[in-house]
Amino acid sequence: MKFSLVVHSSPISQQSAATAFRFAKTALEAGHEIFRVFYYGDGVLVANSQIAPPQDEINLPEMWQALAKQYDIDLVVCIAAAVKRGVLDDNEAKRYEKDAANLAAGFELSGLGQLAEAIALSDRVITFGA
Amino acid sequence: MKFSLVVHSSPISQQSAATAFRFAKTALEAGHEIFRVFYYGDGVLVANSQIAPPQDEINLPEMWQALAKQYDIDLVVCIAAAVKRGVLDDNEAKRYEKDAANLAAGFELSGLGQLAEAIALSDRVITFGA
Amino acid sequence: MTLHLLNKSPQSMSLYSNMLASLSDNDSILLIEDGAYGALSAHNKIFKSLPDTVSLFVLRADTEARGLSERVSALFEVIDDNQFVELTCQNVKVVSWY
Amino acid sequence: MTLHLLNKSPQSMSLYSNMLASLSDNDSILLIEDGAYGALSAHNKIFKSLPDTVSLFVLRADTEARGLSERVSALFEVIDDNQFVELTCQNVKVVSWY
Amino acid sequence: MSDKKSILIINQSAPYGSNKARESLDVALTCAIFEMPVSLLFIGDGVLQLLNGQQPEALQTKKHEAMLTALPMYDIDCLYVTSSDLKQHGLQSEDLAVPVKIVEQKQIASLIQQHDTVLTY
Amino acid sequence: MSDKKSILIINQSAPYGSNKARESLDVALTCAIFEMPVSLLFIGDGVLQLLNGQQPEALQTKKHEAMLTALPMYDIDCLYVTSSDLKQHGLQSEDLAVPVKIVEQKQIASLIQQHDTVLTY
Repeated sequence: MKFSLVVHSSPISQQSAATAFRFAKTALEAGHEIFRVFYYGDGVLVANSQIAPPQDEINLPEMWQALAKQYDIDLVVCIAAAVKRGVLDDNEAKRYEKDAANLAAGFELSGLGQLAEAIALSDRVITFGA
Repeated sequence: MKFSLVVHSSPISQQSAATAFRFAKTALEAGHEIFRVFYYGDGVLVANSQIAPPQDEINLPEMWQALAKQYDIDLVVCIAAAVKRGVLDDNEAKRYEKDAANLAAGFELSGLGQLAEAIALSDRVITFGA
Repeated sequence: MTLHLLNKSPQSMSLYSNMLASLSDNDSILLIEDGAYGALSAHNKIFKSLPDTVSLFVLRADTEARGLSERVSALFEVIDDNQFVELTCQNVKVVSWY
Repeated sequence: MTLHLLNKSPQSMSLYSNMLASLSDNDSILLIEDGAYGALSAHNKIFKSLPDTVSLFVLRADTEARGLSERVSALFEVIDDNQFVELTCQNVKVVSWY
Repeated sequence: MSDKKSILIINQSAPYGSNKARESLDVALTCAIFEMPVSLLFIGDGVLQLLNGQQPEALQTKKHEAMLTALPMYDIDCLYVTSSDLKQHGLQSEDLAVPVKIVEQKQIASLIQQHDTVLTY
Repeated sequence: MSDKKSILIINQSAPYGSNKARESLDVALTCAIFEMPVSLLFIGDGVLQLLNGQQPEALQTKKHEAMLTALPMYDIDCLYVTSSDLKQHGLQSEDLAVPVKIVEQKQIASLIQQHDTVLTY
């Protein structure tokens, strides 16, 4: 089965962002495909490379990065939602005259069209919201 | 009257962060004092210098910076909440081995003790939550 | 004398019932943000059993934004941001329900 | 056949009533996160009027975290993450209520 | 795109208090641009998005009503509202900023069945 | 600090689903460290924080129950719960992880009156 996930929730403030990760990992280990994870709204914060979670707490940015590497998943961060919330790649950092990019490795900024495409090309789209 | 405000809400996702600003501005213009604004939870995102709101939308980081400058208000960002959410000053950036600080000018990272002190020293403490 | 600030629509029933259970005589309620929808006449029943000593307010910026200007129940006084600040002075503490 | 995912406690009454109004025969409900509290027996009445064809599930990780392991109503089947994935395959679409 | 899946977007959030209502319209417009058929269903507090006479100038934010009136330009003209949710807030069709189809609550299930993908906001 | 104001923290949130419950305890501990008298009131879904038998290992998050049992070490021992909210979830005092004072809903107003500052989570 080909899944895409939409993650609306902050990786820090709501459990829902962690549930999305557990779902993705379980589905992949069961042999399913994750076509794309689309981070929207406060969900985009997971791609802020400045995040430093306490040692003894869940580190969703790193967990998604490792999972994406192992299974070659597309981690797409909504560009409009990200720019508003201060998550910038090199292009956007330049465009908005900020000192440095802070998009974490493994994530990609792109438009809502990537969500439309994910809906079109996946068997199931599952929203994790808060 | 000496006020302190506690802002729990994201400057992007919830109106409540904007209400807090309107309250502060109105109170100051009426001659009251704002002893401290304490940003907690998702409220800390207002201090991310990477934020680039669309031109035609409200820009709360800049608005707070200008207000704090004009009236000399203490804008304190909860350090534990900020570090988890990727808002770092120079010290924290160094401690967590991140490339650069991204705490916006005019804001200061500090501990929850600053909230306790604000409660102790203010006539009114008003929470803006979401 | 406490000012109760509430910022969610009446859909958050338990938030409203917790607030109502927390009122003392001479307290005030100010509905802000999505709380402004609570000032629609259709929701009058929420506030009907309150004693006369409890005052009900709703914030003008929020009623205007939401298209409620002509739709606010007579139970409520519509106040501006300055009066919001004054209310927080007149009451000895402020409790936020969100 | 639709799987309805719900992640809030029964305090969000209108979320539950919207979900219940959206059910077709043979749909399934899976309570996750704070939704797991909906599986406490005290909340059975929410689900009582459902047809027998609607199946009720609750996620194990969430019942365990919240101290609900011994407190889940018999109306619900407790499932693990693998079964969660299977449910999303068996149903043709998934609607999230949050 | 290999497929034209139909999308139902269920709106349960009031405008302004959070940005969920805005996000849902941004998704609706994008899917429409990709020529996917989009229907919008407003239930619960979602019906409050449709109220006419919105004047959000003091909030320095975009007028939600104006975004809704732009939907037909993107060929989004299937807007559904439940009568019970209008009634709950004491609203009638004259109170609404855009033309909508008023449906009974029991028709929500058929709307979900008739669309390929359901998104909620 | 020039003043020892008493603080009432009203908890309305369940644990784990959001981090409000955690944030409230962090504030409670800090105020206690600054020698401000702190009382905690659990209402609505807040009472669910107190349930015993929590095992959040699969969520990779701290056990909320353990944080609650640490409160007396910080001289926070005024925990209040409303009987109606316990009853709503079918809970009794045996279900709770820590000793609490069970109060009637109408006593909430007096608790607010008795404290200098009220915070809500």
